[in-house]
Amino acid sequence: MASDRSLITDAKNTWCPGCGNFAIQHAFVSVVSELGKEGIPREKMVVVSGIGCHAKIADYLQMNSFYSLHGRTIPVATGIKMANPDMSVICFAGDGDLYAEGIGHLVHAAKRNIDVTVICHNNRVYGLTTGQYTPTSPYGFRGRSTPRGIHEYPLNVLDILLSCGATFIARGYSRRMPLLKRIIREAILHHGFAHVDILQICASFFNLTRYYDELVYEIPEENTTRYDTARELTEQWNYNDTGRIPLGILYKAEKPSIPETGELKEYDRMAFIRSLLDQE
Amino acid sequence: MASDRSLITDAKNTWCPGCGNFAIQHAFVSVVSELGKEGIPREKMVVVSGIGCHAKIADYLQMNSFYSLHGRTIPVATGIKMANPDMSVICFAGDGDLYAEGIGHLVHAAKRNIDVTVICHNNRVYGLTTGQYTPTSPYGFRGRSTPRGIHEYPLNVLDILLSCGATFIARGYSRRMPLLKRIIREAILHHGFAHVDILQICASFFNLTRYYDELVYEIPEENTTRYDTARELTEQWNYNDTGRIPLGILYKAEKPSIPETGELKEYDRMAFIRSLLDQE
Amino acid sequence: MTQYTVLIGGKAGDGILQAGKVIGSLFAGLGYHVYLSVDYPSLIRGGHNFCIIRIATKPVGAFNTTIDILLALDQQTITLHEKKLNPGGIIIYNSDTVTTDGEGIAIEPLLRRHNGRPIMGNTAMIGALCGVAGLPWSRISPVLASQFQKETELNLAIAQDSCLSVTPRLSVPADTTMRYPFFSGNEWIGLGLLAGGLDAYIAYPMTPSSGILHFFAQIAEETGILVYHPESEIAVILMAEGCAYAGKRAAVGTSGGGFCLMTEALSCAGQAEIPLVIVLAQRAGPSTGMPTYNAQTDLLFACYAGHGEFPRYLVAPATASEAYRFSAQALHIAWKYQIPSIILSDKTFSEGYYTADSIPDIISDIIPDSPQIPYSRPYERYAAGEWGISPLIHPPCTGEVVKVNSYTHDTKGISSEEPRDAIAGAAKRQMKSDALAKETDTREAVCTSGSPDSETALICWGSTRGVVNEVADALGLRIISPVVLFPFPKKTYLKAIHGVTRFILIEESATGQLQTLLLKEGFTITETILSSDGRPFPVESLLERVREIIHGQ
Amino acid sequence: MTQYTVLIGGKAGDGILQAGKVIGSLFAGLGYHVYLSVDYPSLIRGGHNFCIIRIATKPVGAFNTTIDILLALDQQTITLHEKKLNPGGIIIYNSDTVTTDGEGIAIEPLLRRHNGRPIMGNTAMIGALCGVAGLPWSRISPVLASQFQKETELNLAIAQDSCLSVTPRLSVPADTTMRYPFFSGNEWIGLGLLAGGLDAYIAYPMTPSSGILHFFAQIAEETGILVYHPESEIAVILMAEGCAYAGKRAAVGTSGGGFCLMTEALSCAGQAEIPLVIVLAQRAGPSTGMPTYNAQTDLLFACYAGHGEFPRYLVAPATASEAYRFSAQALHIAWKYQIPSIILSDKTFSEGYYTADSIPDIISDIIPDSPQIPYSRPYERYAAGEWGISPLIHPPCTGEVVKVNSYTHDTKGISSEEPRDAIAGAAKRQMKSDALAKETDTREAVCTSGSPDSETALICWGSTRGVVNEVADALGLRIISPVVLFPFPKKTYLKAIHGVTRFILIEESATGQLQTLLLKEGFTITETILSSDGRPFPVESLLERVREIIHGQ
Ligand SMILES: Cc1ncc(C[n+]2csc(CCOP(=O)(O)OP(=O)(O)O)c2C)c(N)n1
Ligand SMILES: Cc1ncc(C[n+]2csc(CCOP(=O)(O)OP(=O)(O)O)c2C)c(N)n1
Ligand code: SF4
Ligand code: SF4
Ligand SMILES: [Mg+2]
Ligand SMILES: [Mg+2]
Repeated sequence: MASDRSLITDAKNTWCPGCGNFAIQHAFVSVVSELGKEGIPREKMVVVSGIGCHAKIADYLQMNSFYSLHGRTIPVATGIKMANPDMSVICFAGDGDLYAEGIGHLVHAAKRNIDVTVICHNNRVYGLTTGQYTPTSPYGFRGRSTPRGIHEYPLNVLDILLSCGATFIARGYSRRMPLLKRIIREAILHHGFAHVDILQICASFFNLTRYYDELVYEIPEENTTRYDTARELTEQWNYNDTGRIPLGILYKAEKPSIPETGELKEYDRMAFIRSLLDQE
Repeated sequence: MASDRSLITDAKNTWCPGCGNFAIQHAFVSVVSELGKEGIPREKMVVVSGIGCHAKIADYLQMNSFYSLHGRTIPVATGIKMANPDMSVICFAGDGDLYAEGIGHLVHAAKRNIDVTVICHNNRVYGLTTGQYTPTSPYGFRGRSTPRGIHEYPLNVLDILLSCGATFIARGYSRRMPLLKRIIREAILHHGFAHVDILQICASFFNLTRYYDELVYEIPEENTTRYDTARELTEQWNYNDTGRIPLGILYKAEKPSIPETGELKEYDRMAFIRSLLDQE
Repeated sequence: MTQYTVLIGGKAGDGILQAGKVIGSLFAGLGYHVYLSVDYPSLIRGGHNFCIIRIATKPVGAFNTTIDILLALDQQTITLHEKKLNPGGIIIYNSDTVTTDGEGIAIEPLLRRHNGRPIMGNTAMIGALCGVAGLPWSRISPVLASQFQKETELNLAIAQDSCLSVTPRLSVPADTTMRYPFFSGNEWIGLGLLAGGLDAYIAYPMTPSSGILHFFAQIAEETGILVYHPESEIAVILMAEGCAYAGKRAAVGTSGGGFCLMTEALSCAGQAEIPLVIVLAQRAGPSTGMPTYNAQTDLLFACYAGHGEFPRYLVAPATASEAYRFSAQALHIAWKYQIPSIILSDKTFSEGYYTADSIPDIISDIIPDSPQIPYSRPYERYAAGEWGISPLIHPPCTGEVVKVNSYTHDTKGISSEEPRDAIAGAAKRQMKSDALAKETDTREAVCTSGSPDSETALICWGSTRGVVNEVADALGLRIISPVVLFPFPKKTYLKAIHGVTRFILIEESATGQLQTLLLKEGFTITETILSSDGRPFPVESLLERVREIIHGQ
Repeated sequence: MTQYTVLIGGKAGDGILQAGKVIGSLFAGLGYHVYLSVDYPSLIRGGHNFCIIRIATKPVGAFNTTIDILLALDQQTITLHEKKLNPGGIIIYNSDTVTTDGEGIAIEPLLRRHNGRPIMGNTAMIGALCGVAGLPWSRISPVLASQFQKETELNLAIAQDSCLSVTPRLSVPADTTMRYPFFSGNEWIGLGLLAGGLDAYIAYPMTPSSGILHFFAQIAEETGILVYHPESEIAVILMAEGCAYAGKRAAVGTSGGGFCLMTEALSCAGQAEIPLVIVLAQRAGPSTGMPTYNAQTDLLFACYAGHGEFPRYLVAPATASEAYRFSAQALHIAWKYQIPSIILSDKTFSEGYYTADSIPDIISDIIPDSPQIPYSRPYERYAAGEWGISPLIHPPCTGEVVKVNSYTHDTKGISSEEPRDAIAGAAKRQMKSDALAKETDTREAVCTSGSPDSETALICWGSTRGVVNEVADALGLRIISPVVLFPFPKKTYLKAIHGVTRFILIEESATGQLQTLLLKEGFTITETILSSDGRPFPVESLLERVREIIHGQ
């Protein structure tokens, strides 16, 4: 399916040739057009982005957007959702952005099961600042801040999110388009906090195409509601070793989520204030 | 064993009567005296505290201390340890301090397996700011910022830490003194990141004495090195329901840790600078 | 002016503040102006807490070094405060635990008689106070009843018993039908925000701002205000910006350390033109400092916080009605100009309690109809507009997209590195700054009082106005006290200083920060009276220092 | 002065900056003063990047609107820059892909002959430049050799081939034996910190400060510097404070947004008296703004950042040797006074490359022996000391404890809410501020140049000095440019302005921030030339604007 051009602005796209961000944008645009046909109008969606290569997607999408700060997609999205529970709010975040600077917000978003979707363009490198290690770079990664290699293991972010109480956990890969569309769609439709970690090729600083192509596999669609299966899946690959890499929706559950859309009441503010001022 | 008075300053102690912090301080002081006799002098220890009731321990201990900021024990401790790997660095943090404001540092400390010890006075409430909910308060908790009860489940912090790669995970209880001493001691001696979560009674805002007394049990000392046993233990109690609450060292493992104490080299800085300035 | 000063003291956990509030409300309900100052260290039980309640027949906002009635719940209160007692002053004390002279109440047996709980000892003390003051029980019982919303009967019975058991020593008049609303500075700010149309209040607890969070949490259900306390101050401010983007008027509150963490997002609000109100309640710093004590040391930080240049509106109310008016105004201005507003408070003001003599009519006086600016289609979030203000709409809006951006951007909100867009953005911000400066330089922006002909003016801002008022009255001096601090209300200030030759700045800081702002505008300060002990000036001490300066030269 | 301007342009990813650096180093190695300015948008591949290399026989720190030699790697470079070519200027271009007139190099076949990789097209262009400039191969080959540390032979062969294939059109003299060190502003700051005794550099990447992180990461092994890049700027600064506590001299670097996040800990350093150096490299804001473009809009924020009041040392170097000297000095002052120092840079300075004509001898000139102040036992971290400076020791120290504290504290470092301790703390900070102001108000604190008798002075700070220098020279004006900005070097500045009646402030901001600082000290500005497009002024444009002002009135 060709991209819906009406969802694309005329901003000049400045991603590198071969960058995995193109695929993410393409998949998302397809999902938005599809959902549009199914009755979720694009006006009711807001895109929130961080700062990094990934975040440029806010400029490219002809949609409501809040191009925020490095690491801060989640609180912005949470504020939007709390203010207007009718909106679908989708965060596009980077791995530096979300797992380094913004990790605290991520843990708490999962905890409160806020009904927003987070899509992490996990290229496992700081792209826009020209190639430093991130929390998901493998042991030994040599970047501009660590020319002799890092002595740290990566964070297994999906495993952490499972522990934090996230109710939708998925992994995609920028070179598996049909799956990408499916999980993004499901994530947006999920009621509660949905996290999609996308293994995204960075053509300029960390091109793992061959490694991923060899190791990824798609898990069957069923069984994603079992916690212990989910744990097995998140533990299967630790972002470091060369185990097989499960792709798909690794976990999906129901849990009370905020905000709960309550009934709309009418409040007479000034009468309330007057009563306070008289009463005391 | 009576407390070693030489480890206590003459600062007036202002914890409430019945506060669990007294037990934590007592246990720690015992361990420090003990370790002193075994050849780890108190001068080589530094206490780092956050801000909250818990943090007053920095004033009360006649030891090196850095009374830092709300939520920031870990980066301070990390800096100290990196600067001088010879020092034992112990953080005293609060649950608001560590699991709300400072959660990002905690995740990354576990990731890098920095060789510091974190002791969380987990009273599951903001004590010093008079009783608001924290990330470990149970569902429905009514505090001053949530008089009608919270609609969020608590974070299972030990389960998260296991996912983050922590190599020492323990749970204590302020009313189980011998265990408290043992785990604090082991945590300090552990090479790598050690986390001790202490269920601490807050006499003024959240007194869970009866609840804990009924549910806690001590796990056997063996078997703490198995990851899957650890996972079972961290999952056994989720900080919310009334399952049994395992106390003790839930996990212990070996992993490369930073900083690695390398050989000490002599560097001729000025010669290096001169060579750069001439060469270019 | 008729006036009484009551001091009540005891340990943290004894309910001293609650008792002080009841006493204050009681007298406010009897038609008195009341000011209550609370002094407590940063701990939960023990230590020493006290409230000073100033009761007067004209507005008050400061306390004296001397007191008329001392209510002692413990011996330490006697030790620390007895010496402040005026000749003829009276001590009311818990005779179970305190030894001194005066009106002793055997609280324990009294409570036992009524089956009361220990904390109700306060009720007994309050009853005794009423008795000693010579207030008729018939007059006070309805006022007290409205104070004890739980276990009303029991509390009234205890108070009455205690009231009737003591000898009346004063005869405090209670014959007016006036009653003044009596709230903390934090609550007055909250009320102003509420009246100004607030939709959401988001905060992380931090003394002395937490009172606002607790206030809104209490009234959330009745008012439909969204109240949330998230994981950190960084989350707080960005959630508020998310709310604003979605069309809800949000405010946040914090103190210095939390404000630091908000500065990155403050700058974001400047670039992305997100409206926002921040209550910054100062306390003694730097850093953790003395969390429960006062300072006025964040003025310049508030003026210049955040990287880059962008307009902001900064106000420091000093009275109940100013807090009410300017909090509503801060919200209004933030939304009108799509900028951040900062309400600068301090410990003394935030946690002090004040009666308001007049309540401005927010809706008509302060918030004029601001008709929705019409926009042309397709909507452009940053389209050029009068005074640099773009039409503001919120998603969802059929057929339109609303793009906000922390990068330099074009009118559509798309990032740009083109010189022309950078210049246009800076010009837009400058136009807004200019219009804002013009609009906010009004009569109310600078409070003037005291003797209008005096050539010596006491210059102050924020909570110190309360004490400066009394000093100026005593010495026949003028007071000039800007409420709007940024953009500085130059014209009004210039008018206010007409005829003044001597400018004495009174500020609770070590450097005199207002002086820097004034110098920037071409105004001067001739002398400064500064303080850095965290305690508000008692009237007499400041009087002394001003006298020294005036007579010393 | 003899001078040449070379512009090299192409796409991001073509290695334009690397090529520019080699060209700059080459001429620096031949005894020329060189300045290199780099212009690139915030993207990784494509777009348009260019370097302007100014080569001269006297110090330079700005570029012209016109160029002498244009090196075009793509057609867009011709389109955008051809018009800047001086009469007689030469275009050297890749004739495989670019059509224009001038010296075309068929890069692809040339590389094929040598079995070179595509990126070595740059080497061919550089070789051609040398050939066109008429530089003898024998003279340039050793200088080039030192530039190509990898695949040296191959690069030299390509350069030589290309050099000899073109017609010499100029005869640039290359007969000196001088050679100037040539580094970026970021590297000069790094070198200064290194010379000043730095032990640790901690940073989170952020343009335009990241160059310092990369510099230290590269030399960590050879110098024993601890280099670490943690999860956030908040972690960065607190790790640095941990290091300082443990006795290691640490510096951090960031830009505006990251600096915001550091302000809470900055205030902590103020209260706890933790020494610390922050490099704050400004860029166009507010907020994310234009990350790769310039601004001088964080001056007042840097002066007042952090809640509460505490001393700080703020310097803005404008030349290679100032960066070297004052970075060492910032470290020295921070440790001597146990305060934070801020080195205020900007995109233009941090990412521009500069030759240094003189290298101050750090050890003897700047950092006098500061003997360890003796302490009495038991050690008290905040014991009273001369000028408010306490003896500083680090753990482990047998028999002593070292307690630092973000709360108001007593001399031992234990929290206190006593008025006397609060007053003592404020007085200690004031004493340090006063001593600091005195010590740092030296001749070097304000750079003066241009015509010493001119009654008109151009006032500037930071990177704009480079261009202001040339304008002042052209018009016979005076330049006054403070390097130390806080505490403001009042005495030296006063001396510098002797005889000046007209003060023209040149600043890349919309509000003229230095003016506020000057007004505070009682100095004035008569006119301002401001800019907010993010681009440094070319010499001619500024000249024009200054001329307009001078002749226009
Ligand atoms: C507070 C703050 N710190 C640092 C930066 C600089 N910065 C911009 S993008 C970026 C890294 C982006 O990496 P990532 O989030 O992985 O995104 P990618 O570019 O790889 O898509 C950084 C550190 C910033 N903008 N704000
Ligand atoms: C940045 C910042 N935000 C808020 C505060 C106010 N504050 C002080 S203590 C505290 C809560 C402490 O709770 P916790 O960490 O659980 O410690 P406890 O008092 O329960 O031991 C807060 C919010 C602060 N000091 N700094
Ligand atoms: S640097 Fe990497 S992530 Fe960024 S645009 Fe290029 S390929 Fe994509
Ligand atoms: S409030 Fe709670 S945690 Fe704080 S001192 Fe009192 S009992 Fe302990
Ligand atoms: Mg990335
Ligand atoms: Mg707690």
